[in-house]
Amino acid sequence: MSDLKVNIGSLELKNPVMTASGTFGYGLEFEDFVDLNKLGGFVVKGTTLEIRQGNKYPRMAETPAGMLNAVGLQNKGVHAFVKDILPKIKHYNSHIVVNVAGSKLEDYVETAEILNSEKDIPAIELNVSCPNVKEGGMAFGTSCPAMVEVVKAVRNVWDRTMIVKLSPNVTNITDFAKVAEDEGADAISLINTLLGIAVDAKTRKPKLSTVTGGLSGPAVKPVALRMVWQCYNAVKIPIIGMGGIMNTEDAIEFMIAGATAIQVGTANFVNPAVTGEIVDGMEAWCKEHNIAKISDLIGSLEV
Amino acid sequence: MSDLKVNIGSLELKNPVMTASGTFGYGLEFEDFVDLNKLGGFVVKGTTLEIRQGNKYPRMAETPAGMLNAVGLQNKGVHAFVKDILPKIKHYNSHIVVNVAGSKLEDYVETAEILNSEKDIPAIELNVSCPNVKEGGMAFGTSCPAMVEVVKAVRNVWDRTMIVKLSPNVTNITDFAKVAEDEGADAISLINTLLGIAVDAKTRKPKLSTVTGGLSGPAVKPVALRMVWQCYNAVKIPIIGMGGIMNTEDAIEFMIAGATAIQVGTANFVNPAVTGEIVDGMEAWCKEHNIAKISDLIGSLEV
Amino acid sequence: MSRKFQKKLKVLEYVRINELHYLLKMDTGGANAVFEPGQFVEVLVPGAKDAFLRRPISLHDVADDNSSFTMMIKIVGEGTRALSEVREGDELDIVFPLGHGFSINENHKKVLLVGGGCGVAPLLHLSKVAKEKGLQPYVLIGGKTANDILEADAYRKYAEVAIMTENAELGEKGMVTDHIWLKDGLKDFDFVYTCGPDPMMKAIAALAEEAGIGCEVSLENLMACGIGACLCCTVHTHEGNVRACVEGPVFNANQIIGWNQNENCHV
Amino acid sequence: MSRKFQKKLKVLEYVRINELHYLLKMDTGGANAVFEPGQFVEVLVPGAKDAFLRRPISLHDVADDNSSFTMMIKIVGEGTRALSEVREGDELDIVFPLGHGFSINENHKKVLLVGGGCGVAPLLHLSKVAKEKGLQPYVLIGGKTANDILEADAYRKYAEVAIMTENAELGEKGMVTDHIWLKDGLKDFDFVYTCGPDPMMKAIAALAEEAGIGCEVSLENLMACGIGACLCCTVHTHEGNVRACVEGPVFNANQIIGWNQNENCHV
Ligand SMILES: Cc1cc2nc3c(=O)[nH]c(=O)nc-3n(C[C@H](O)[C@H](O)[C@H](O)COP(=O)(O)OP(=O)(O)OC[C@H]3O[C@@H](n4cnc5c(N)ncnc54)[C@H](O)[C@@H]3O)c2cc1C
Ligand SMILES: Cc1cc2nc3c(=O)[nH]c(=O)nc-3n(C[C@H](O)[C@H](O)[C@H](O)COP(=O)(O)OP(=O)(O)OC[C@H]3O[C@@H](n4cnc5c(N)ncnc54)[C@H](O)[C@@H]3O)c2cc1C
Ligand SMILES: Cc1cc2nc3c(=O)[nH]c(=O)nc-3n(C[C@H](O)[C@H](O)[C@H](O)COP(=O)(O)O)c2cc1C
Ligand SMILES: Cc1cc2nc3c(=O)[nH]c(=O)nc-3n(C[C@H](O)[C@H](O)[C@H](O)COP(=O)(O)O)c2cc1C
Ligand code: FES
Ligand code: FES
Repeated sequence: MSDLKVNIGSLELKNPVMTASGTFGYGLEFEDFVDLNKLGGFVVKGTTLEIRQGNKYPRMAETPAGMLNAVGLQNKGVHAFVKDILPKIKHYNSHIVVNVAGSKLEDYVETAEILNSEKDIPAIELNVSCPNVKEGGMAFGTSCPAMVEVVKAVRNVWDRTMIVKLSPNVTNITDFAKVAEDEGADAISLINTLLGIAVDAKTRKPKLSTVTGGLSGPAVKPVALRMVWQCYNAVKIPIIGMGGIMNTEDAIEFMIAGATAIQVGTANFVNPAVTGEIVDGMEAWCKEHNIAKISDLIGSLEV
Repeated sequence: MSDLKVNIGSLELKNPVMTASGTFGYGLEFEDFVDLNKLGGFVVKGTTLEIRQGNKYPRMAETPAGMLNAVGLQNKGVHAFVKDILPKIKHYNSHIVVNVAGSKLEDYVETAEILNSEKDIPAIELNVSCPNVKEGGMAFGTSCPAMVEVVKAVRNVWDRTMIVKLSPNVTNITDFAKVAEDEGADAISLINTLLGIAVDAKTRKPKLSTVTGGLSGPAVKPVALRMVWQCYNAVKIPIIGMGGIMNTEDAIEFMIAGATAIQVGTANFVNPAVTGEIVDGMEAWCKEHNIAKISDLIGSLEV
Repeated sequence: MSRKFQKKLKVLEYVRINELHYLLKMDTGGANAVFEPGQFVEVLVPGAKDAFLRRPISLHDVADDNSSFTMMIKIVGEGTRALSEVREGDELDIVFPLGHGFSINENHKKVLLVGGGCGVAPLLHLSKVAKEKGLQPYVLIGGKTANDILEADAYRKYAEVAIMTENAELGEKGMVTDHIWLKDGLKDFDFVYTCGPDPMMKAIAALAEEAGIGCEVSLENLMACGIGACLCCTVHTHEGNVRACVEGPVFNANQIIGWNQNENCHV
Repeated sequence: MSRKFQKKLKVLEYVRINELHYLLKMDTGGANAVFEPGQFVEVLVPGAKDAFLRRPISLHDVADDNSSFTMMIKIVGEGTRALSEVREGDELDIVFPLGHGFSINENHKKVLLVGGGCGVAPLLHLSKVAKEKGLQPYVLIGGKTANDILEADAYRKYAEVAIMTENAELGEKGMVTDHIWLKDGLKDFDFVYTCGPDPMMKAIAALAEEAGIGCEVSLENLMACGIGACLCCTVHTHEGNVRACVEGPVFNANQIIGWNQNENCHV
């Protein structure tokens, strides 16, 4: 048995496999396909202070080796999450990470405060990179001064593990990684989706109600790997890598590029059992390649 | 017969179909597959002041619905281009555009000056967005002040049509589009490649000798369409759109998003006859959709 | 909710109906699944460069012992075209059964099922189950031409069947809403079920409301996951935005606020 | 340079050699093509999600009247696997013929052709043409096991054939460089041609230099376009960086500065 354990902040993950926010519901949707206790951790849908209905239909378009989404942070709000959903999922023997989003600085802070009083939530992932909301979201993740503010403010009210999720829609991702590190984040996760559009040539209409949406899936993998590698060389806090991971080999590539853990997003739609398969696959990979501790792979890219 | 003519600066293109720099050699390589006289224009490989050997092998890696390249501007230099290559291609009844690249401001200027004395070159495309060279290249295209300088300087010595080719590796592409417009560019072209890496999990080595390379092909189409649409709403000069165009429908999508002309890049590798097919396809498309002038499609996205 | 499965299922039978339509009969591979009429499955498309996500397809028919089910598919793009090239014996990776199907009220007597084009797909299983439960199903099928009227005979085992074509090639001339059952006779029915283009379903929902009877519609929103995780398939209802793939695809017509004018799919 | 074609070519014959290797015989579709030994073609892979670019494959054999050619392919990844599933009668989109092949000097008498694994592919056509031109070809084939020795009998029509396997399953035990022709007898030959793993070719080139005879090697650099447009396939030579797909894939061994240590492909 190889040792698959990795650490993110104060969390010890039994393996590096997590699920990406917005692609795994609240875990419950996958009970028939994956043993949730097997996962290193799972990140729930972006959670906001108030209930949000999200954007109008249509919210998605398939693209070459990927998809665009414009869900727009539909969720029932942090109170409903704590009251109705948390009790159903907190028994899982896998770390629950709440993805926290907002339109205003105060929303982030208040949401984090509410979550801070829930002892069953070991970590939050600060989503300053959602491209699908009119206000806030990506605006915090594409301007360093705005990001300083929000990370600092949330750090003040949240005393457990804090992950900051970065937007790839920037000139230099390492600037943002450093801001997160300097302001006290325990880890960064990347990438959120790339801003894109899809056009229906026949109707001359955009395929999404919001015109632009977020690109995910294998198409973005080279960009995601590049950013993980750049951040690995720029900061000391652990990196959670994601973007187009479809199988074990992809996941290993992210670890070699510098990720301590990985998240699986769009692949859950194509293969709902994929996260469990990657856990098994990592075990097999380590055995085949004589790797005693998977953490030895982190950032091992030979350049 | 629908009217396929479009204008870029002082060039009238017989149709919007051009080839993307670095993907079509000097046209000659495609003589057995496409009637070059049929194209709206063709852009030759990035040309620098001095001869360049480019980067070490390996220079490419296939990725999901795309590829990474790290050619690194291998070319024989502007003098050899003018002396040896231009005489072989200037007879084509299609506009030749020279893609101009450099490591220093002075290189761009000197190269443009040399080309300016060649009457058979109606346009240059200023490549401030090559991700594959250590110096210059993308550095000029990811910093507005640096771009101001290079566009201004070249504008001073080049008196025909000047296209500025933008890098997608920026937070806000419209800032760069506006700089190009303000400094006197006649058109902008976008997108150059997205910076990415590919990792060989087995050997733990990067797949490219330079570690990072430029991502192109259908994978990037949603990002390219988004940037074309953003720029269309930000500047008045014409836009030449590219990024993942594989067929007529893709090309039409770019025009609807705001492109006056389009360039075909990576698709030439998959289907060397593709540019000719898109010219025919546009004609057929216009007929089928009762479009008298293809220029009516430009920016017609109904949002 | 019943248990969902993800399995490689064997193609037992491939029947080409016409140039654009075909049937695929799948072995359920011993899965102990319970299939409701109106539910769907998500099919992974092998060998298609442009079909990255799974394709949602309705249960058209289900074997009495649940050992197989049939899909009726229309070729509209790369995914449905690639699926038309599978051969008997091939395996397809399928997630099943999904969604919330049609409700059947055993107190109802006469029920009307209206399908447009390939929208009839889920109505075969529905008419079979309705009949089994003692209801009297009537099936009304509409299309532009005779080629759009698919496997009408299959329904006659369970239901009285009427056909409308816009060019009068088959059945009566006109749209389904021109047929007497919908036009004047709707009050004779206890309930109406419909699946087809959104404008057709919307019109039928309005007629049902007028006649004072209940109406269920089956929507075909674009789906990324089909299992409730992505929130892409949203339907704007009086209860807020809900998921077509979990709370639907079948909805009570009067719940729906936002009709999508989905013209091109499945029909 | 001869004219290049892009055409949908019909698969005339599919032969499975063993678990990992197969032959595809393609009709040239009436193209008036001239094929040199050592040239290659670029095949578009149908129905493979992970094979976006064409795959370069050598000409293994060419019909006397140029009406067909054969490819010998090893399954190493998704593209070569998907191609192994085509059936006779299917069509493949192919660009052909490409590159600069082996040179044949009619003044040469005895020439040695050395292939490693699937690297023998281009050597069949070469030995045939060499024989036709009055040369005496000797073919030395090496591999790890008997399974790596592909279609050795085909060469016997044109050449004397020797086989080396590392596990001694077939022919003599050892690497090709252990065979007497290369080890001691190389000076009896006028020229040596080789195709296989880079380390093997490099070793043979060194032996040829020692023996004072010419040597041509066929490289398998990664290619994006295969027609000289992308500059991805670069080879570092004494004349600067040149394109494997146009100036090669066959090079005079002494021109090459940068050997790539390409171990895994084609062998
Ligand atoms: C719950 C459900 C049940 C379905 N049942 C069936 C069935 O039984 N038989 C059947 O043939 N089809 C059915 N469909 C529709 C089917 O899923 C689509 O036709 C299919 O996914 C198209 O895939 P494609 O790759 O062939 O076409 P694509 O290339 O993906 O699409 C072709 C065109 O159709 C449009 N399109 C694709 N899917 C949809 C959709 N769901 N809604 C609106 N437009 C769409 C695209 O935008 C595009 O314009 C069902 C859909 C849903 C959501
Ligand atoms: C001029 C030329 C002639 C060739 N002739 C033949 C032939 O006659 N028969 C034959 O079987 N193969 C031949 N090859 C090799 C063949 O092109 C590759 O094996 C094929 O492209 C692999 O495609 P794939 O999708 O199966 O594998 P992929 O999934 O693309 O690759 C599988 C593994 O092989 C490596 N690989 C793929 N292509 C190459 C390459 N060209 N060089 C080094 N590593 C590579 C990849 O990096 C990866 O590790 C030739 C190559 C060239 C350049
Ligand atoms: C449908 C959908 C919804 C998403 N919702 C969220 C979200 O609520 N919060 C968030 O931080 N990221 C969200 N994401 C982004 C993913 O978590 C992930 O960063 C991205 O999809 C890249 O990974 P992938 O390529 O593996 O999908 C969403 C992505 C998709 C496809
Ligand atoms: C192999 C290769 C070489 C390229 N060389 C150049 C170049 O010299 N100058 C340049 O401006 N762009 C260069 N590009 C970028 C293309 O011109 C184009 O901007 C990009 O590939 C996106 O278009 P595509 O997706 O259609 O390929 C190159 C691209 C590729 C794939
Ligand atoms: S399709 Fe994902 S929630 Fe319905
Ligand atoms: S493969 Fe493109 S130049 Fe050789």
